[in-house]
Amino acid sequence: MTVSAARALAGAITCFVGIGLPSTAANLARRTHSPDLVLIYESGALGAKPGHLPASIGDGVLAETADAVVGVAEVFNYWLQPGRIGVGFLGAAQLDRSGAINTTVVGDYHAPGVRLPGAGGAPEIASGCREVFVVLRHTPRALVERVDFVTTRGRGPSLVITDLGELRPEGGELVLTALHPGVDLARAKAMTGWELRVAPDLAVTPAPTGDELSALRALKAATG
Amino acid sequence: MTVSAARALAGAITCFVGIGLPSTAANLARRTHSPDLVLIYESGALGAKPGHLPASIGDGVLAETADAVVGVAEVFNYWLQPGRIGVGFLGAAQLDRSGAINTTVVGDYHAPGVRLPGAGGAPEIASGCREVFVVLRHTPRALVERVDFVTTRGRGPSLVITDLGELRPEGGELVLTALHPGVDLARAKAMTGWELRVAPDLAVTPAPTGDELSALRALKAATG
Amino acid sequence: MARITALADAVADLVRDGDSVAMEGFTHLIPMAAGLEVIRQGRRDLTLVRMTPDLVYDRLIGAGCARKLVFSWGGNPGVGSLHRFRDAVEHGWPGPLELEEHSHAGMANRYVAGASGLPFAVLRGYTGTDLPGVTATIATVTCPFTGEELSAVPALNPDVAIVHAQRADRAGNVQLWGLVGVQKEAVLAAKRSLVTVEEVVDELTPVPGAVVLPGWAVDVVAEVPGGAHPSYAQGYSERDNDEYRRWDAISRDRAAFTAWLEGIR
Amino acid sequence: MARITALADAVADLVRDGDSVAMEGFTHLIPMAAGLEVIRQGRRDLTLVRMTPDLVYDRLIGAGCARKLVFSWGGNPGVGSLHRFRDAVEHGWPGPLELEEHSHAGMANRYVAGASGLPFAVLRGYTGTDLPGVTATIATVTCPFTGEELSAVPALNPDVAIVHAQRADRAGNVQLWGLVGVQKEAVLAAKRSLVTVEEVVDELTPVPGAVVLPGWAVDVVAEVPGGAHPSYAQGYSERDNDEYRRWDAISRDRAAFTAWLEGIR
Repeated sequence: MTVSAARALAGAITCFVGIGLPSTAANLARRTHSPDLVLIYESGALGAKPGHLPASIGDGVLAETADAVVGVAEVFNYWLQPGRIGVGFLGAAQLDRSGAINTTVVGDYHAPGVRLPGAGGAPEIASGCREVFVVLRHTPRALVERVDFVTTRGRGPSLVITDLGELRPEGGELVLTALHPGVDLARAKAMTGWELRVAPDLAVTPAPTGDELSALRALKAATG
Repeated sequence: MTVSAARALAGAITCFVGIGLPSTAANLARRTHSPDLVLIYESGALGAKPGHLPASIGDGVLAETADAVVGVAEVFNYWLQPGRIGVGFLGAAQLDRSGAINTTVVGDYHAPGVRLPGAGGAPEIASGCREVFVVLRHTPRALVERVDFVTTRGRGPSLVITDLGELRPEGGELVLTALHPGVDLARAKAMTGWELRVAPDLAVTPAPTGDELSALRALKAATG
Repeated sequence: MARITALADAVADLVRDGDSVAMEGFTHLIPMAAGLEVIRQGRRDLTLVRMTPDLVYDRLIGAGCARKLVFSWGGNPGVGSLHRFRDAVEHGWPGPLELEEHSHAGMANRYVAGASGLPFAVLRGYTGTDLPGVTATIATVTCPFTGEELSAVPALNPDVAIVHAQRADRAGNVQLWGLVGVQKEAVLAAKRSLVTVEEVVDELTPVPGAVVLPGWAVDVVAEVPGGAHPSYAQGYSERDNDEYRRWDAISRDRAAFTAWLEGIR
Repeated sequence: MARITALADAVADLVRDGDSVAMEGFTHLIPMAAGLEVIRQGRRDLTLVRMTPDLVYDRLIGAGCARKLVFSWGGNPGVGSLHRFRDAVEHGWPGPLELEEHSHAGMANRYVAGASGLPFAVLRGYTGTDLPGVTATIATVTCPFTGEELSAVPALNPDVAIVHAQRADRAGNVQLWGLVGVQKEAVLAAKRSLVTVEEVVDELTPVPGAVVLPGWAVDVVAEVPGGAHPSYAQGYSERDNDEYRRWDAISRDRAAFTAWLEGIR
């Protein structure tokens, strides 16, 4: 999943990076096919080049290696909002058929079963970046018919990468366009909370190369 | 006039300073009775402590000696606009009976006799500072019944200092409240473009002290 | 010029029951020690304002200091949930917690408006989200030139802002650097302000990327070395990621949390 | 990444007849050499945008490059009038000059809105002035929360922004320090941008107070040592106050100005 996500950044110039898997993938992209990829973190680091994976979005290594460090208001107003950034890379607790993301609550907002962290930068990352990628684990609780709460919609993801494969929007819903090597189509369908449509030209993603895997291992080993 | 203007700053904590006479007076105040007076220049220097008089509002000495240097938008939005600054110190080409300032045109705006520089920071200095002082030469062309163009009104000056004396607002118009030593009342009236009212307790400003004059000379001598 | 006092005196002086309090610091420079002091002094009915509640507010919420939370992302960064926040929202323990929920962009712009003396800020935000349905402080405004409709959020002007910085000089001029977050905006937006610092020095030598808050714009400075722990102060300390993980275990359980709370009092 | 080219090529590439052009630098770092190059290349019908027109625009106006001026303060700082500006406004020489006139606060906020991708900005401005009567780009907007009426100004998004900075590296990352004015906002607000620099260096060592513009947000960088003269570049040169005074004599007289113009071509 991380390798697929990193590959998806090939050709991108600038990437607004959420912490966790998006950050790992974006840093892997910098170490493989896209050494000049500019990483922008909402904590204000423009052009961060961390030598190890930051534990949080506000890790000191981001400021120390950035081309420029700006305040949080500036990163949203001057850099994200005008559409300067190519790809926004988001995680999600729930993602639905229409591409809406929920990171707010499971259940009713006013009496939630699970209270999630909330919006963070996502609503504006999703509307401000020219393209949005979402990465998440593929389970029926995560990929749902309809999210309990729309935290983030924006322009909707152009690509969803899971541990089973890839989905892209087609006629207003997310359809399966690729499976990772060795993943069974029936399993992908069973793990999706809606009746998953499959693209006629369903692809299999290339297996991670040795270079990719060793770069990923090196990156993780360097994590503080 | 400069000494009177400097004295008017006694008790002020912060002063938004225009270039020219206001800057000279504010720096003189720092060198005499108010060493801690915080000078704010619209060029972005907060707490400038110039050792010589800056030739322009953007002189390098302002940035080099400031507590903080910020962008021009920030100086207006974060520092001036919320009313953080005690005194705004302005010059004027024309000032009228009601306290309105003109630095835009003499004559008609669309076919001016004299095109003046324009507003600069003055409209918002006059509305953003808690008090506004104006300094200008006392001539019938400068102190007029009604300005040709209202560049700046804001809350109106609480004190006007000229080379002849001082005026303060009273019942909606500026009235003469003090004369400098040796200035004749008839002369002040003749040099004013409206029928000048005189405060019943018309004062005479104390003559500049030796200390004030030597501080002023030292300041001017240090000017590059 | 800012007064320089001890932390306990500063909190006693500036933070009152029922206040809205903004403790800012975006992962970096979080005023943790000041948060603990507010707990120790038993403040109640606070409206806590902060983009990322983090441990500092998880503790205050669990300790029963808060009536309301104004925020945009309430997780334990890099670890998982803020369990005291969740317990308050999901089960009303130790009491109900009113929420006013925004996005980061909305919160940051609310501070900018507050610092600018404006009643509201304009942004392109909340597109297609359910947030305006649950948050009354999200509205729209129409551009008087183009007719375009945009989002509007009201200014934040908390009663008190508390931030942590690397240094101050003896006149109370404050210097902070690294990730600078929204600290300047929070201090300028607030009616009263407290800055805890790693150290008070004779002179603030310039540092690249530093934000300087002039002493005349700050009310009180308190010297609190390590006052951001387990967050960090660039140039002084590293983020204590283990402590963030340990908080997960402490906060997950009411009894463990209560024992922790006894320990800090 | 920004391209690094010669100044003449950069101007030929980026500045077209009829463009709106913002050359910024608040007294400090004024892109004077770029202004002269625009004159040499004979651009016409420009809308010149700049808070303080200064010598750089007095020259362009006198040379007949401008159709319109968008500004907030048009004097020769510390000296007196901008005579070419006055001659254009008062007597229509060498041609009529349309004015769009704001205050500094209004202009700065117009750049902020432009840099932020918003159509307008809100401020407390122009209170009681005659400016809204002569400037169509001053309007009002009502706060959706408090009902208060405030001033609104439209975003500036010039076709080209030109600024001068101390340094750039070979990837076109730009570093400027000292009084930083509205240069960042002007570059980010513009469709295309040119930065002239004192020098191109291998590495940008951090400088306190510096603004960094990443190379991917700049189109073209040109190395022009002394490119701000007679204004200055902090750390590289001093303001040439004598030259500002000399300009008063040159610009006061059409013949003297015309001779000067011949000399630079």
